[in-house]
Amino acid sequence: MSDVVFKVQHLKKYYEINLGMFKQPKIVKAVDDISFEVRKGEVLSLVGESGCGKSTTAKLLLKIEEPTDGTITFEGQDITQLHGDELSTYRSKVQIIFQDPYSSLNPRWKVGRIIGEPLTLNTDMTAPQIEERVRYLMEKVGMAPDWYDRYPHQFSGGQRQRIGIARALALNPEVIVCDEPVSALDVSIQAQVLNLLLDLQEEFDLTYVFISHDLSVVEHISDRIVVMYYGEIVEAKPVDALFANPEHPYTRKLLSAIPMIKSVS
Amino acid sequence: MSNLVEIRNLQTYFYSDAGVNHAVDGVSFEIPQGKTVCIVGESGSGKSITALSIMGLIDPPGRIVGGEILFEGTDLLRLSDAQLRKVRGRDISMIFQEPMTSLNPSYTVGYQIDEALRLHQKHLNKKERFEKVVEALDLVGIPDPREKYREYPFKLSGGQRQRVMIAIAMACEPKMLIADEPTTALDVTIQAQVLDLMKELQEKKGTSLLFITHDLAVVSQIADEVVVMYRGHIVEKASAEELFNDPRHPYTRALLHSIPRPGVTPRKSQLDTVDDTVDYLAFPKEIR
Amino acid sequence: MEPFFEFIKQYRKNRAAVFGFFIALALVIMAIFAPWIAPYLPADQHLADRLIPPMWDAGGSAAHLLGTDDFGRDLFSRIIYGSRISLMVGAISVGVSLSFGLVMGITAAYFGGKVDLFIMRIVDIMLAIPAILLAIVIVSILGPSLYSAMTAIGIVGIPTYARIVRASVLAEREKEYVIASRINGSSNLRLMFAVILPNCASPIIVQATMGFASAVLEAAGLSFLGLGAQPPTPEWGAMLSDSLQFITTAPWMIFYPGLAIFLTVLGFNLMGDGLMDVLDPKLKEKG
Amino acid sequence: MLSYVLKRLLWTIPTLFGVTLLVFSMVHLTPGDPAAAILGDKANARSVADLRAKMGLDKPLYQQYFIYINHLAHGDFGRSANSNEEVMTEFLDRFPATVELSLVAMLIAVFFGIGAGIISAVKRYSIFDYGSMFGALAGVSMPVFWLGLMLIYFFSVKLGWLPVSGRLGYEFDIEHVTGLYLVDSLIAHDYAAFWDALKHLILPAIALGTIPMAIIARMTRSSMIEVMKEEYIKTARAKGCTRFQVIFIHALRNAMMPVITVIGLMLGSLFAGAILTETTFSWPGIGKWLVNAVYQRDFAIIQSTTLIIAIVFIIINFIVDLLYAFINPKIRLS
Repeated sequence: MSDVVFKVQHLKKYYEINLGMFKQPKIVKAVDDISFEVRKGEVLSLVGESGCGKSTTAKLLLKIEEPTDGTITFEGQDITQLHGDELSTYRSKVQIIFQDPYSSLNPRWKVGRIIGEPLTLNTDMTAPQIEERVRYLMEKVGMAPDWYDRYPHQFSGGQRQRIGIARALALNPEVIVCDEPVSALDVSIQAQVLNLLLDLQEEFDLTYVFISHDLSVVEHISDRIVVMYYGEIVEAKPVDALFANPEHPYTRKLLSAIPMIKSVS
Repeated sequence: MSNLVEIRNLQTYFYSDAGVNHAVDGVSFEIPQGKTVCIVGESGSGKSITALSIMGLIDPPGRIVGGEILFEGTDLLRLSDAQLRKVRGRDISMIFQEPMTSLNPSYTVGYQIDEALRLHQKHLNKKERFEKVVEALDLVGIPDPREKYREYPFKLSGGQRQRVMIAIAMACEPKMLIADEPTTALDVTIQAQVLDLMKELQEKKGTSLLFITHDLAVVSQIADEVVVMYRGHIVEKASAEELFNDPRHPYTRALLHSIPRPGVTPRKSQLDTVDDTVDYLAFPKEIR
Repeated sequence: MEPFFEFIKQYRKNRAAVFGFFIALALVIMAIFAPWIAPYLPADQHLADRLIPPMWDAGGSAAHLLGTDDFGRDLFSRIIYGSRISLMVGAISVGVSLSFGLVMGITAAYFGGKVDLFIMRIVDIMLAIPAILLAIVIVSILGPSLYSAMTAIGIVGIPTYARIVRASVLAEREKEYVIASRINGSSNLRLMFAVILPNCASPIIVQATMGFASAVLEAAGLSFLGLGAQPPTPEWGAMLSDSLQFITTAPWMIFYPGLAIFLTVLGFNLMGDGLMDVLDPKLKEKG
Repeated sequence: MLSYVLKRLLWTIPTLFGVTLLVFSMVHLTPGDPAAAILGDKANARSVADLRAKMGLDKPLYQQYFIYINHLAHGDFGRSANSNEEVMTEFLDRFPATVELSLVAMLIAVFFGIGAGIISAVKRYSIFDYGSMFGALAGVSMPVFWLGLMLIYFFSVKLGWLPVSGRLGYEFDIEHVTGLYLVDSLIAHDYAAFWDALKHLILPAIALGTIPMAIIARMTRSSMIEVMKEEYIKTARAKGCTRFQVIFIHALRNAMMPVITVIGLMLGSLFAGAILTETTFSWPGIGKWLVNAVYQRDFAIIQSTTLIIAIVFIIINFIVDLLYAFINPKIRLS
């Protein structure tokens, strides 16, 4: 119990799609009875192709969506039951980094306000205190603190992603859900962001739930991997075991499909 | 080994109020007969503009301001519009990144393949063309090609659409196919299938392939020759083997090492990065 | 660079839009300083000076720049004073349409489901009746007057704003920065007004500018039909309608008030068009 | 496709219902007693009460509404308070004139609007593009009635080329078949009358068509430009299509979809917009009649005209949606 942060049991999320008034609504099983654990300090990756349910799982963990069935407990507490202050505490412990560095930052807000929002809403800190903390966070993610008064559109994709990371760090969270955080970036920028994520994990003792379709990235950063396929978990293993000995046919197919640079020297 | 295409000192600039963007600035390389050349680079490197320049598809405010594109010895830049149109689709064809938007939603799949034949193989009659379209669909691995002829693009999956695009491009058996990030928008398993298909077709038909991508892993799987572009310039040009075993230009090296490689890159180690503060163009170009 | 200056820089590139801005500015100046600009009061009748042509025509006099009407009223002064009415009509109608449209659009988009369905049904019903006809119906209920016309035009505009607001709120609502704000505990009201709405401002501003133009146009139309401003109000549309019978004898009575309407509407439309280029990224053309 | 049609048809029901409710409540929203209003100031209480009973105003509102709907369902649109004629008869007398004017105006608008829009999009940033787009913005800003008056002044008063007002010279007499003079005169092989009807029609049609023409031109241009940026246009060019084939086979069809919707939306408002043009040109359509009804507070006329035009409008939009679905394979085949 001690080192398990998230315990997900028989989690289901179904969506109804209306096809017209004369037809039965179609039920899409985005997540269909999955169970897994996230342990403290690890990087757990959810991998799979588009529509496999990995992003839906992220939304459920963050309480952006409510499950159709099943439970998610965070440090022993059922998160579906959280309200008010408890919910607010939960929010500050579990944060997210989004995929799209463009739509994830409010274009009308300055960087300082974007990074400071979690603090404004969830703490009693005064404006100068918040500003100080935001500048500190900016430095931590490798941005010049004097960019405090700039707008998101003045930054490149990689820098924007750093802003998103600083925002996620603001409340000193325990877990960060990274929803395809590097897949919209150029490879060279990808490496910078991955390096940063690894640094921060060490420094702040973070746990990552890392969502990606890129197995090379996943292999590099993860401790354990959960492979999803059409809403279900087909295989969950430590990374070495998975790469060395993929059991499920889909995992094998996926592994053989990933383009990997043929060994150099 | 003869070269199908030779590009010499190509310059394509874009003009705007803010100034001139030297998108492609003095690029030279060759595409040998029946081989695959990959242009690799990050966004803004000018790789797609190079491809579009070869096709003659640069629109204002962009303009090809200098250089030569020799296709079997003829400079494409000196051809009239009408002459160039005969080359496009017949001798050189092209497929694009977005399979969801690169087919016209208003016409059937068959119509769109048939159109290429109508334009370039005027000796065929309707029935012969139909058979050829069905054959083309079959060739790219679309099941039930006769039924699929009448299908509209919105009914097909992304992978199938990209197959149809390939069928359009290959319909007239061109001497060269240009593929601009053809697999980037696809899921990995589909991506692998489409790559296999392209390789297979290339071998079968002896087509030269110019493959544009940002993904070095894909390059390593498909390329014979590699051209690395950075900010409108070629920084390194080598055979795939040479490039991956012995990258010489600092930019190429940084790019290669920024990608984690399972089994090679130590897990959770810091990756090499392309340094924003370094001007990689200042290094001597490694063109072998 | 601050967004505002960047905006000005972008806007200035569109010469037609700058021209539109100056027309609108001129209109505002005319309206504010009407008593100082206009040589006469709009209702002053000089029966001795009836139907005098504009000063540059044969028989014109310097005393009446644009000539006089059949009551000997100075046309130039009436047109100057008319700008006050047009500005008021535009502002009030847009105010009515915008405030109701905004609330309806936001409510529909934010709450979705049945609320959305209900509000959008009302919008559809209003749109099922062509605008001018609906305005006439409303005027017929309230009785012909300038105020009825303004109310009618305001009401008729509501569905357009409601739709635009709804569409842009819906588009913004799903963006990740909104989700980020929600995760950090933003309340519904904060999400709606502090987070989402500022990002929907562009299409709304564009619509309001163009809506101003069409409100002026519609009000002139209703007055022309005799359903809006009543004589002797110096409203441009009403002035035209008074002058129909003089088309052969005193065409200037028709020409200038109409030109005033046209230029005003054109000015605001040019401005709206320029704003659209700068503000609405979807319509903004990339090079 | 069939389910789409049915669905679309079902959707019109609540709209129709809402329009009747709106039109019905008109009388009751009017301040004061409608019966008293009709009878004027001098009426005594008794005659007002009689009229109230006759009009059914003494019954509860919902009953009045059902009575109203029932009448409508039987084709009874009420009688004019002033002429005591059936509203429907008076309406049908005048409506063909409005339809003829609107259709010709729309024809002009569609032909020149789409034409200018395509040329502008294809020859972007050219003199033609700037000129026609400024022209289109001017067109949108044009007070129709003023444009009409200016046209009358130049072409009729100054140049004397065209008649000042009306629909047909007094010397002509055309047998009413469709009510559209252009059609009726052709049916009767009376080419002189056709020519005269056309001369009467041309100015009002131009005036009425200006705004829609401007809107269609702008719409077509932006839609074409949007479509020309699509990847499938690049595909077509990469195939070796000529410019003509790219524009007319690949771009136009997709670009027309939003334009068609707009054209449908505008047809309805053209009928209504005709009111202003008709007043300017003394065109004997429903416009002048309706405006007079407003002066005279003849609610039966206003109610029914509104309702009928709304219904026509809804039907047109329904047809347009079907047309749209037909050219859009995604809807047609689902």
